Amino acid sequence: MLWSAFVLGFAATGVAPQAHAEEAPLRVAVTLMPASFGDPFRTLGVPGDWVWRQIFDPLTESDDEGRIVPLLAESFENLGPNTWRFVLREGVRYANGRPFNAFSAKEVFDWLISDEGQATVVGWEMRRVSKVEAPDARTLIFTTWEPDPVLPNRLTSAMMVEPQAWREMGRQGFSRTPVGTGSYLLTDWQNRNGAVVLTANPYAWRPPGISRVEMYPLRDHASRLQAALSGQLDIIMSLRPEQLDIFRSRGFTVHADILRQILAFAFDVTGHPDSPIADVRVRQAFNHAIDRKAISEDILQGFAPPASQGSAPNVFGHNPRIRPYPHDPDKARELLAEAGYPQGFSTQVQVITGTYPNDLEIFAKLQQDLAAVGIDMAFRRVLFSDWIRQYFQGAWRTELFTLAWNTAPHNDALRPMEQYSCLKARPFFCDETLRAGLVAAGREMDTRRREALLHELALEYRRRAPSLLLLEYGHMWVVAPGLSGFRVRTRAPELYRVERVE
Amino acid sequence: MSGSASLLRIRGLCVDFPQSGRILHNVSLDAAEGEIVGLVGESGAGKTLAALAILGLIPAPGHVTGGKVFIRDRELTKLGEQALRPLRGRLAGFVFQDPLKSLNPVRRIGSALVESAMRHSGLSRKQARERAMEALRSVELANPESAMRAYPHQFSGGQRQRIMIALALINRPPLLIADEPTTALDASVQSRVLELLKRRAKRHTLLMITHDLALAARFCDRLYVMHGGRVVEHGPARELFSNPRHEYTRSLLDALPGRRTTAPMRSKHRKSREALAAVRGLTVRYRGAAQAAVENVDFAVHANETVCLVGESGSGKTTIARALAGVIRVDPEQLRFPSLNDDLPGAAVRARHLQMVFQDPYSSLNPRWPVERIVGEPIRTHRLCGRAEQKARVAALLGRVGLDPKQMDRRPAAFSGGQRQRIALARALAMNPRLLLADEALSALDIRTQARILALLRDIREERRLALLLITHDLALAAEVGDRVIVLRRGRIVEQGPASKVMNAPRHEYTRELLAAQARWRPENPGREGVRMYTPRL
Amino acid sequence: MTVAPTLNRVLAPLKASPQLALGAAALLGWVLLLALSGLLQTHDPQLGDLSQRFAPAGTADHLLGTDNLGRDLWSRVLSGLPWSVGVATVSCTLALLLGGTLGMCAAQFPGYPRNIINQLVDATLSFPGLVAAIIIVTVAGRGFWPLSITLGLLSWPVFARVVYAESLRLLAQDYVTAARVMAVSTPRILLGHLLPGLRPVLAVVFTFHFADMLVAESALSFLGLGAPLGVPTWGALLQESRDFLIVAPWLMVAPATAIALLVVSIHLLGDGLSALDRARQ
Amino acid sequence: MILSGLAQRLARLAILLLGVNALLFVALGLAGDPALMLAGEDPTPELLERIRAEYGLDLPVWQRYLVQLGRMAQLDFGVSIYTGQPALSMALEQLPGTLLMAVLSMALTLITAIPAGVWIGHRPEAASRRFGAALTAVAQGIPGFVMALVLIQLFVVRLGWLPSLGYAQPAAWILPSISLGFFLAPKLCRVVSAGVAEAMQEDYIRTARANGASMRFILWREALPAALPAAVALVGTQFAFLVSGVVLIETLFLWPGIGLLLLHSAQNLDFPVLQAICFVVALLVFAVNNLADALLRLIDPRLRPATQ
Repeated sequence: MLWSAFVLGFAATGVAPQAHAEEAPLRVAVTLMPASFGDPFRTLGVPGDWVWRQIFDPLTESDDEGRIVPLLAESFENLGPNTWRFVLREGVRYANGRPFNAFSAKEVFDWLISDEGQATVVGWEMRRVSKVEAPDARTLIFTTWEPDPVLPNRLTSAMMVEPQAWREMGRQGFSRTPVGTGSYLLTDWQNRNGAVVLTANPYAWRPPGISRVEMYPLRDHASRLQAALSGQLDIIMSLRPEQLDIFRSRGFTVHADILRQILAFAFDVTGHPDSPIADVRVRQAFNHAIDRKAISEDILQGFAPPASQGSAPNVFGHNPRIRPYPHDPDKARELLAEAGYPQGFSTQVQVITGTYPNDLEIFAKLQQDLAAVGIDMAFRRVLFSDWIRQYFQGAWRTELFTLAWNTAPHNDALRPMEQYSCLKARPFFCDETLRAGLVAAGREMDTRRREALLHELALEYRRRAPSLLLLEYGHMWVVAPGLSGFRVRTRAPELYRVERVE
Repeated sequence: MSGSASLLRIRGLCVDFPQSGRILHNVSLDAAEGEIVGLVGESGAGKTLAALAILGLIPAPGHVTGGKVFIRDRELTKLGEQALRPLRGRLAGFVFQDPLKSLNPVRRIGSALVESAMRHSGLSRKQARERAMEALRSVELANPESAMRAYPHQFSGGQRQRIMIALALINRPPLLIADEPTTALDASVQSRVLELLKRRAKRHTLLMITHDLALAARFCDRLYVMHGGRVVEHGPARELFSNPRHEYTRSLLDALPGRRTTAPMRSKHRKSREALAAVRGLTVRYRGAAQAAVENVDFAVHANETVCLVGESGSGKTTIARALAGVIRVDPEQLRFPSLNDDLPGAAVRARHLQMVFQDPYSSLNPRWPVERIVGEPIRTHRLCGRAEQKARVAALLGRVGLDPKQMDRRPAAFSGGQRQRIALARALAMNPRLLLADEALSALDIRTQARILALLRDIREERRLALLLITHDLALAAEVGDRVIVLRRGRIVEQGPASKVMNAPRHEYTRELLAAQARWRPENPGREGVRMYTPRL
Repeated sequence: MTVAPTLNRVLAPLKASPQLALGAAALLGWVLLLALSGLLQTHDPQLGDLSQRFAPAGTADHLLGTDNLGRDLWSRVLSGLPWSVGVATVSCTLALLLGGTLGMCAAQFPGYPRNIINQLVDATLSFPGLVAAIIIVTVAGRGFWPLSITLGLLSWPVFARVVYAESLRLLAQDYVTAARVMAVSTPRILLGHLLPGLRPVLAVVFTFHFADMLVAESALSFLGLGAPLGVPTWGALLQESRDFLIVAPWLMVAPATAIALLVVSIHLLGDGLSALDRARQ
Repeated sequence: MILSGLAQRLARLAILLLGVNALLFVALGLAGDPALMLAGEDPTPELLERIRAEYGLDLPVWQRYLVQLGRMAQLDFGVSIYTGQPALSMALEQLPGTLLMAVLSMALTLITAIPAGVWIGHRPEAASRRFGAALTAVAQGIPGFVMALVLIQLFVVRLGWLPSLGYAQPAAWILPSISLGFFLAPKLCRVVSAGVAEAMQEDYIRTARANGASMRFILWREALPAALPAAVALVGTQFAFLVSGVVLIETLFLWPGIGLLLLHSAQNLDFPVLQAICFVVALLVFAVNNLADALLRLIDPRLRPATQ
């Protein structure tokens, strides 16, 4: 009886109308908050982009087809192998009212190429830039040490912070109260529901349709599902295929896109030279043993196609002529026998769970497929923090580990290839014969020649099978009824476009 | 009986408990206005139950199955709980045995008194406060104002019992029921509380429940003797005491110290000068205690003698016993065993020299062990005989203390308190000690059992030429059995000497006080006027 | 001794307390289930049939239904039992040995040993066990032994405190004093008087603690910090089920019920034991 | 006496914090070179050296430990490895949520468990009370986090009545506090009922009855106050356990509090934040224990130092 009185009491207060009837906020569930809060230079891509792209804008962005297009710039062109000119948009202001122009942008880039800036991830991206000049308020000239064909791509992650606030508050202070040119202004990093609160930037050059946004960092699929079911969310990012029907039945619109990442396990060849995986035939056998099509269709309901190479189809340098390894257990067994392991062997893989949809199902299926050709693969779960330590130290405890081929944010096939190469300070896969091609592709300024080089490299990589390729990343999200205009670019939701419709 | 009208009438009262059947059989009792009526019997006789039944206070599963209770001709037994509740405390007030347990430890004295007064008399809080103060003054409690704000644990036992009396009397009931009101108190306090009760009883009828026949005989006008849930005999106190008709009453009287039919305890064997244990300047201070538990105590126990260590609770008796037994470590200079070769005996040597019997018969035997193992423990520990003989040895010991050796595979729970003390005695005897320490070994027992165990002790000490150090709070017992008496007070010896001398011509004031307190209730001259008969010589 | 009296001695308390009898019966059921868990599994708990995903409970061939990989839930719940019970057993035993020894030491040796042990007990008990467990397991890694040892090391004060208090009480009993007067050696007193005296209390505490450890294990597994990947402990099953709250509610119901039933049966036994202990005194 | 008691408790707190601190320090050492973590991908040797010098990582282990202890004595727990924010302020930011949940569930626990305990303890042998007691025993057997899952399934997923995210709306308080109530309420109920049942057997209840007190009065004014010290002591000693529950319930209800931060920091091996969390939690438990002790002294006069 008392329990029910308690419940009723609270229910009553819950139902009571709020004193200040405000416009209902747009409630968006994402997976994580950026670790560095509002400091957009410490990490790249998701999860930072979830928030940063609401409050900051870069000079360029990539469109739906993967082309790099201007954003805060109006146009850009290549003046020579080592020089780029950007013409900036007029009339843009920061959220504190100060104007955005070439001078403020130069200040940001100068910091990024400074010693301090070079220690940041985004600054490191700018390492080929030798100097940035602003001859007038609209023009920005980049000079590079060596040819950098993907400089506009790199600029997609260089957020234009307000340089004076950045200077005055220091990195740490700025990270709590960031100021940018984005459509929203960050007002609270954590409200009582744990959400980041964004309100419309009064000076926004792209004013938002809904002036208030609550962004919920909800780590795992279960949390997002649960919160969605409790009716507290309008847009939910990163769902699992089997959850979609629930949302369809509740009137949500379901969206899906293919991300520019490839789910794969890397072989630590450098660290395990005496292991079977040091033999290319064994690595190929792995790739032949698994049934990507079944995984894609049965487990992911077709939302993530089988991967053929380290890049997805809408990425520059993707080679459309390469097909995924066919599922051929006989061939796999044959290769294993040739390599001297007719009875198979056992091995281990470190995986991070809970980030990729249906990862556990995929792993279970992989285990079965590999067992069928005699490879006994044990899955060891690691925390991301543990994984990143091993990654930084270049010392892997197991022969295989999770490593996505990630073309974000450049949208260029070269970047992940460099990961799988001797160019890395602590490489796990180092084939000297590939070095020349990689270096050439990194400097080739002619687009068509560069594409050809990348196609060639993709073929080389396929032959050497440095990883067990699985699927192209699928990404599913849902939008509540009554909302329109929402779209995702580069995995970042464009919230300013969302509007309520009756 | 002074012939005044009957206040309390109980007729044919029967009480049943579902599990144990009938506990009270056909109890009838009368108490006239202003009379003091005693209800006497050993524990378990049903005295308390009979008193509780008067106002329907029998604990839960029990219930009245027959008989009637009247107070001032009002029949109470036919009233329900609702009707009885307002009468409780108003028709009769209760004083219970243990004042510490009978007062709620987390409530202030004042609140208990005031609530009780308000409940019955419809007084305002202020009036009730006045009434409570008055009640506290009437029980001669010093500083009633601050007592109202205090909690029970802040008072001494005697003060608490006064508060209980105040609580019982606050609604001015005609009947006061006192259930063993002084049993939990020290002798000196006892007499003062009794005197208070007696003074209060002039305005009330008093029903006094006690196991102490001697006290009842002196205190009460009339006595009812209960045994096994029945009233076996009743009559005027003096008459009943001098001329008991029922066999049970007689056996109770015969077990009284000084009237026991058993021969005295003093040994027939020649006293010897051989000291078995000598205590010299013994001082024990417990960690964190402000005062020493025992300070500068000197005495010796010689072969073949019975020494009684007498004192009230907290006087350091048990500490001395424990020091002697080696349970508490003391400076070897302070404790010697001259008859042993070594001044500082090893534990095993000491153990064979000196053994101990404890007060609480329930905690002195391991409840998980069968008797054979308990009595055999010293035999096994010291390999006193072979494994094969052990059983026979235990059987012999049990036989000696008057138990059936066939019961040796039973556990202690199967035995009564007296039997357990016999088992404990058998265990102590297994070591064949020369000195036996009995720490209040008789005080937890009923008076008749006490007498029997005392007789057994006497026989055994004669037979084995044991020296006995008897620790007790009971002066009468000490006078009866001791060769020498040592009187302790707050850890110091105030007086020691031959029993007859200490008892008949006490030199120390404290001893006189103790003797006086006890003598007031000695049975020689029963009767009400006896209260003022003994004047201690100063 | 013949069988009948022994049997009688075992059965007598069961007859006296229906609660204890019920608890013992339930426990017997669990022990049987544990012993036969291999035999009773109708399917391989790790191998699923992807064509049989999310078969609801009661489906022919799948008593409790199947999960997202088409694995048989009944078999998975069963195969999780030995792991959970094993962790609880090891951690409880470790806590018992450690806490019991230290508790007895604290009671037997006043002064510094007692102070140090008691301070340690109080300090450990005043820190949330789960918080400590999360941190230690994160660092020490997952797996049967790290988890069991962590839980044991974090929970010994529970035993130490009870053993200390009970030992103090027992050591103050006159029969222990009598034994000292009889010059019985300290080890003999500890073994002969103290240990048997502690047994009833230890049985009660062990029982309840066992239940606590089961819950702790499942809580940690639920947080993803207990069992390694792929071991279908109940906590892990519960965590997995959260992804399918709507699609397959049976995935949550089965392990939740299993945990609750097991813990309740153990509590029943513990209540029975403590009632028995109280009745004895 | 109070003072020495407090000193003893402070000493105990210090032992605890030192223990936790040492543990985390060792853990940090086991987890590998922190400089590599701080330096990011493919660092140059010079950069590593610079970071080591900056964070004092080039010192010998014992010196590093002492330096860290000294910093902590000034409440400087360093910055989070993961976010770069000051660790202590990260922990403190989460405190209000945790406190709210603790207070809510404690209130719920008290207003349910005490009346229920009194009701059962009054006449434990009666059939209805036995049923109540059995229900309590079963409730005690259901782990709080399992209960939370069931409640979510029922009220959030099936019925859609209540939210299960955060604590901005009071409606979102209901399920978490009920779930967390399961950690303590059944235990408290049993302690109260046992205490009341025991008190009802005491002599002073007989005194009260003999003075004509009504059953209601006896239960609430005589038996309950006598049973209350045990209940308060339980709440005091079990608060640490309740905090364990908070971690689970916060995780389940996505309640932004210390528990959620703890779990995330553990997953990120973010040792400075873990240190700060342990510090805050230990202090919280310390405060509640002392509060319970003070309360205990207030309601049980026997525990107060003698004034006379």
